[in-house]
Amino acid sequence: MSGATWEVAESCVDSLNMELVATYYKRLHPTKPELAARRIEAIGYQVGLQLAERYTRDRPRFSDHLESIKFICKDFWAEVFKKQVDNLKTNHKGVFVLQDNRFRWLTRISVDALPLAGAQNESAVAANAVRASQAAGQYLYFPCGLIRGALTNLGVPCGVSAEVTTLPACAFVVRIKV
Amino acid sequence: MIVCVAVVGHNNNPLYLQSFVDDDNTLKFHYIVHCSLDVIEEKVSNSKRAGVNLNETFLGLLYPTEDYKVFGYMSNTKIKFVLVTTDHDLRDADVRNFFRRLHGAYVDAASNPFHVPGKRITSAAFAERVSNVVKTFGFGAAA
Amino acid sequence: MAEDMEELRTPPVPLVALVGCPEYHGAISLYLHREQPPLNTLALPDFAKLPIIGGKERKPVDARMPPPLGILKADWLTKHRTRMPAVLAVLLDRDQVYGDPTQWLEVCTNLDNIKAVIRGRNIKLVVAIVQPTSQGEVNEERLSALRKRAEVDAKCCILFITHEPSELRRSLARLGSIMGELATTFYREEGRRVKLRVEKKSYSSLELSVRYNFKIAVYAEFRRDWVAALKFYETAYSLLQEVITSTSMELQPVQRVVEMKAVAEQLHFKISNLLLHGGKETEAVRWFREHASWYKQMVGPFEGYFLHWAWISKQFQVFGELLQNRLATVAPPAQNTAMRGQPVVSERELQPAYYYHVSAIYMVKRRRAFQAALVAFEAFEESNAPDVLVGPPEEVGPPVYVGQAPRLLKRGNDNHAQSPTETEYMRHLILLEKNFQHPLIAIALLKKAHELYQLVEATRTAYRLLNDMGCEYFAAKDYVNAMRILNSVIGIYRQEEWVVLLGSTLTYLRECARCLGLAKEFAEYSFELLSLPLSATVSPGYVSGSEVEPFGELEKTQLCQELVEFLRGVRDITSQEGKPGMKLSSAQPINLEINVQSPLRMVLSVCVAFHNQSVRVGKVTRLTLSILTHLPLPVVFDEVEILFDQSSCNFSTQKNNFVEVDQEDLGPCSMLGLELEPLKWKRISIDVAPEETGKLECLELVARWGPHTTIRCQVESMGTREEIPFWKSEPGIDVPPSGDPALASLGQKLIQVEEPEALVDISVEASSPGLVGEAFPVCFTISSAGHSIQSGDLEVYFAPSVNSEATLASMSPPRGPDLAPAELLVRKTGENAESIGDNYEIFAGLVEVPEISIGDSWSTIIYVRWFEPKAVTLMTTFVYRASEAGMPKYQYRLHKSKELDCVEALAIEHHYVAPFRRDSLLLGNLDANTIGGQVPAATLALKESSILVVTLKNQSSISLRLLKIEATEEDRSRCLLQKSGSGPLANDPDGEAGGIIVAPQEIFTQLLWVHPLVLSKSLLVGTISVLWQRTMSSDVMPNISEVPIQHHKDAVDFVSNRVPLAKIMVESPPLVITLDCPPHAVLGKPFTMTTKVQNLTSTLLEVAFSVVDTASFIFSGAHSDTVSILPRGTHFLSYKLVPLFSGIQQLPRVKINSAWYNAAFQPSPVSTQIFVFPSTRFEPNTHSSVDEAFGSLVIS
Amino acid sequence: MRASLRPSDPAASPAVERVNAELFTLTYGAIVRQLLTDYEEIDEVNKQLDTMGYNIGARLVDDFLAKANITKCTDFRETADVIAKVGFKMFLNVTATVANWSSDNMECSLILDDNPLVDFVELPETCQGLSYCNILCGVLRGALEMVSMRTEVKFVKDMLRGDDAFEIRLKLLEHVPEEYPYKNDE
Repeated sequence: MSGATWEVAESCVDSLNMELVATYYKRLHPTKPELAARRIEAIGYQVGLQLAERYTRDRPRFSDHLESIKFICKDFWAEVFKKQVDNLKTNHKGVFVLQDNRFRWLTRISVDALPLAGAQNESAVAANAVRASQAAGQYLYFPCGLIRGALTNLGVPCGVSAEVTTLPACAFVVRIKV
Repeated sequence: MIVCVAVVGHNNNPLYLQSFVDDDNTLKFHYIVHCSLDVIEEKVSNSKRAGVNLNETFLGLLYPTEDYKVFGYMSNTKIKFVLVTTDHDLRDADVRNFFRRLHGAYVDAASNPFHVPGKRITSAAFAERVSNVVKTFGFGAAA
Repeated sequence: MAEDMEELRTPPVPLVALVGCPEYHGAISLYLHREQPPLNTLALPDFAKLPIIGGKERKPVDARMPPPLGILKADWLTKHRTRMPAVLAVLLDRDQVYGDPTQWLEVCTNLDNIKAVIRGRNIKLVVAIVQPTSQGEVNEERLSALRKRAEVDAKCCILFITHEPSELRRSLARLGSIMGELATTFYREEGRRVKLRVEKKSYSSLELSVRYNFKIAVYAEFRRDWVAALKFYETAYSLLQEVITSTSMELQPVQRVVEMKAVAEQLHFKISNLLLHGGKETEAVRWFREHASWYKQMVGPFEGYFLHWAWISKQFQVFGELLQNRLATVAPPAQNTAMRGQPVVSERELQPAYYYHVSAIYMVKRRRAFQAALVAFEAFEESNAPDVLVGPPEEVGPPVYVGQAPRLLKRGNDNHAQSPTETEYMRHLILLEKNFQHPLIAIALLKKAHELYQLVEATRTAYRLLNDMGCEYFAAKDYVNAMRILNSVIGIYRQEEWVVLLGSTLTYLRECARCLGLAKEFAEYSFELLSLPLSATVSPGYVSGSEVEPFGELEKTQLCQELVEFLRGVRDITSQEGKPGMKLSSAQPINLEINVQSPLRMVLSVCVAFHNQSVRVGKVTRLTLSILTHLPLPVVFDEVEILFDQSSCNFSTQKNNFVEVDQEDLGPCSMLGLELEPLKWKRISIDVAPEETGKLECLELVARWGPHTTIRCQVESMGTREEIPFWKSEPGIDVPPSGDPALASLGQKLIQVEEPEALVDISVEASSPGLVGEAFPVCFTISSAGHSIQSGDLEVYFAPSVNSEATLASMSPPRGPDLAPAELLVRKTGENAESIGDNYEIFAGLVEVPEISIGDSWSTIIYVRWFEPKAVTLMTTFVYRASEAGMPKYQYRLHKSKELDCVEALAIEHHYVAPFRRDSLLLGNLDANTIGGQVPAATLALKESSILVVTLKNQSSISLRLLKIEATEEDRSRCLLQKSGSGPLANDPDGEAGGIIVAPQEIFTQLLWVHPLVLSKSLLVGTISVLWQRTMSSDVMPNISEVPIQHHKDAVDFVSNRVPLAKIMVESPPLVITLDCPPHAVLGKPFTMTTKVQNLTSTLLEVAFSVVDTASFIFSGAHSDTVSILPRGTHFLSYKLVPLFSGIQQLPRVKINSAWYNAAFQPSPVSTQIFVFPSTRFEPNTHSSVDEAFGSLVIS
Repeated sequence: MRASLRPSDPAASPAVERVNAELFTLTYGAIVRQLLTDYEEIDEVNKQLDTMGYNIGARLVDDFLAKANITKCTDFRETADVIAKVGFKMFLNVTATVANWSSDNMECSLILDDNPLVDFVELPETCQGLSYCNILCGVLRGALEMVSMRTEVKFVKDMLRGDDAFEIRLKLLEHVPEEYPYKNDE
């Protein structure tokens, strides 16, 4: 048997992610958010390693870092987030910015995690936006780990961080370790 | 006949090496596989230099030893797979297919949450699958 | 290079023969040799030698012929290259040809002989008529007769001109070309002839067809027809394979097997040679691959195995060499030039190194097979039997056929009979092989391969070759080299974690060390070997004989026990045969160092964690060690020590107690040794108490086995523990020490040792501010809170002031601007107390503090004496040793500082005033303004008594007791100075409670007389000295009362301030006016006021005076007048006055004007006032003190 | 009731988005492993997994009822069927069979012969005590509590431990129709 053909409801994945965040931020390390973040990132990292292994089988080896990153932006993203990265920027010094204007997992986190609904006046909206992007931040450590794991396994050692601009858009910054 | 199958990590450390001959001295296979890493490196760097065969994962015949033929395959994640066989006329397709299935087995083994990446593969299921792949070697793309 | 192949290496060169006119042979053969293609020449000096080139008559082959006794005739090729010419050139002298009949006859007979010789072999014939010049008539019919005789056509009958260079050259060319042409035809015909046979299949045996194809190929080579040659060699080759397959090799006698392989070798050699020279490297490789793999199975019978491997090994070596030579000339071919269907040739196979390596591998096989064969051989054979195949040439002849054994000539004349028996043959070979240095050959091959592989940076392969080399050295019992080489190999296997390979190499190294009797190396290799993470399935070997045999867990544990016993010194390890066994002794102890990077870390790795980040010196802190071994079975160390940088903390299981963390309930145990389970962290806790401040670091763990073995293992911090650098990829190898997660995550091997906290208080008390000049007491109190003080020193000094580095220590040097503003004093002790006025002495800087038991306190007082009102900071350091149970004597150290302020106690001022109602005309005063600049010094009249007023102001914040004010004249003969009689100060300062109290800000005034005796512009009068002390009131210094040694009243000490008086001017006044009038008046009561004007000069002075009347009085007398006063005379002006008002009233003022001195003056207003009582009732009946004083002073 | 089940056949319901199970499987695996390293003893991990499941179940149940448009089922038997036939199908794309009813109909087993969670998984000897799929128990417990059934759920058979199937034992403790249980995912 192999998981390749198996399909599950996407809500499984979503609720698992949400619960993961809840577990580490609220239950295990309520006082140490950075510790929770590190754990979640580690989980993502392991999954990233494994996915890279799976998704790249039967395909020619990438000849350079850029190819690997493109792979992440296209195929990997498509597999995991059901779309491709909208925009890839680089400074040609080992920093890549992967911009996703509608990051699926941010669109699908439940309302209680992101209380954006019905905030009328400006301040409330702003406040919400802040709280929202903070909350969103918690949900981005896992994908950061995913990306780092995948790239690392493809021979691109790097650090990955995420920036929420305006939900559900967000950008992942990949810094290749030299 | 396949006499040895090996999986080598991206640090060129052996992840899995199994011989399929009764001869209890597997030492020589370790030597053969280890040396084959040189050839793999040569081939990879060559194909880099002159973009020939566009980084195919299948590296073909690495070299014959006094008794065997050694074939190689390198995944995108720098995992090397080595096949040692006694046969002298092998169908290229068979070898490719073999490696594809071996790689598949490895991928699943690596997907075991309890497998620590980069560590030697101790999974029984993997061994099981590999010997299965070895058994059905050459019978088309069986199983 | 295999020498027996020489003649095959280069293509054969056609051979021609010359006969007749030998004098030209040299030139001709030289020319022919230079021809392209060259011809080799066989020169026959005379016709008698002709038979040499003749062979035996060929008998026609037929099917009934028995199969030949061999495949290829051993000498056939040689024959054709050296003795069997293709063309024979006959040189006939012109004179003979055209000579008289007898000569002609001789020619004819020669020709006939020649024909007879060459007929059977259809050697081509060329006739050359040698003549010096091209001139001379030609006898046609003689010539044709000659042709007919020689049976050659015209073009084969040429002229050979010898004496005309150009002609000579032409003739040579003619000769050369015709001969070359004929040679080619010869070989073609020969070839055809043989081919015809093959086609006709007019014979039975395959062997023959091999032979024939071989011949055809050779003939083709003579013609330089490479393609054809290759084709027929290949046919021969495959036919030979048929021959072999038709018979089963195993059943064949060794001789036969050897022969066939020899032939195959020749054929293949030819083929690969041709292919390589044809630039078909990949072709050649493919051929070789087939060749090798096909013949590999053709092992032959057991006793001949080693021959087989020898042969294979040779195949690889030879081909490698061919390839290398080829590649030396041309660039290596592009890889994978394989066309469809053909098997791919890997890059390795195009590298000669590959073949050398494989050749070496087979060389090893050969060695092993031979050893086996030898055993069998010696078992069955009587070893001293002679080798019949070595003997003098008349007994032992060379083989007739390629690859066959030498013939024993004495056994009949038939080849069959002559070939030796199988046993004889084997014995021969084995005896030969015995002297063969397999390892050395193998090593040579490996070296070659190693160099080549290094060139292409095939690192691992190169290392493998080194490894094999090492093993061969080992086989050759050259342990030193073996060890040297193998040592260079293990690195890569460690690094890339090829545990099995490392295991095997280590096994060899261990054996080397054993054989060389190197105990330490032996131990190290054994340890590393034993601690390798080898699963039972793949395991390293132990060496038996010269081979590595794998071994299992059982052997492993045995080996481990053996090792431990060896290290304990209770067993010695058998060393190389002949040498004595290894045994540990105090002479050669073993000391193994294990640091973090050492591979032996698998044997013992230790990480430690202090339970605290820091500890106070002398206090006990706990340290937990986790110790791990990967040895396969439990080990017990006889003693384990743990060493620290503070050796006082060193720990030993022999001496100290420790706690086994995993069974704390057992409490502290002190077993002598320490037992470690394989792969299980042993955690023990020990307590240490550092004795010095700074840091305490756990350095290493020293484990002992027996008297001679120590293992020193560097420890590392549990928190920052880096994982074992080896076997990262081995699951379950690097298990971090579990247990207390806090320790695991931040336990360190180094901690800070802090000073102990001193349980002692110091208080410094003083009632700042102090006063300049006084001995200002400062009280130091030391009270022990926690521990009793054994002995201590209290050091007191001034904090260095910012402006000067001069350390203001207690020793205060004579004062200078930048020096101490104060000094430290102590009260003189008892006996010399009364010696001098000051009962203090300079403070030595240090006070010894007596023993103080807990709770008690002790104080001392030290005095500060200021020289100037300047604040100082008093520092004090208290150094002491505490006596505390179970604590090392540690020096404690306390610091305290106190800011002390200081002020000037008294402000002392003074000024002079003239005597009451007596003024002198002092010209100095008059023209005072004329004296420029500075304030004019007071001017006093000569021999007149003036008054000195001294005022003291208390500037301090406390009231002072004035004890004494003294006036000291500078010089009695010049000026008198004297306290005015009844001062408020008692004249005895030491009197009980003498002196008066001056409250803060209060001013005290003292009057004195000054009586200058000499004229002077500036006269030193003297000095005033003031003695005072602070009034000791309890509020000033509360604590002092408690102080034992202190201040009872008799020991009063005082301060004296000395003030020099300002200088004065003294002059003698010409006039003195004295006002005489009662001290007071009563309203309405008249009284008399007299103004005396004395002329002190010796001249008559005219003086004008005038009186200004006032409203207060009415008076009688002249208002103004001018009188002349006689020298030394006195003039009286008297007035009667009646006061009109009471109170202080201004008397009418008399103004005196001396025209002579052009000076006018009058008494000061102050002196011309009077008090008027309203009535007599108030009038006091006392006398004017002024009068008395005056009276008492009058000097007449 | 049966009628209410038909339209909820997930194949028919477009409401349910499906994704490749790999990500799900691997993520879950990684979480379990991380928990194992975070906690010393395995029972803690089992408990955590159960808690996570509980919260998920509590959250998912409405979604489920909506998509499967099931009118709240009243009795335990039907509920069990819905879970087995619809629930597992909809979410994990496997069908469970309900079996081993206790005489009082308060207990039954859900039997799965496959399960995406355990794809690739091989339990090392060191964590034998681990109930790898324990999260499922939590999910069921949470979901049922939302429909006011307090239950006790645990694995009694686990293929990872060599059993022939996965068997989840479902035990109804009490059925409190109108009480809204405390929702504890804050």
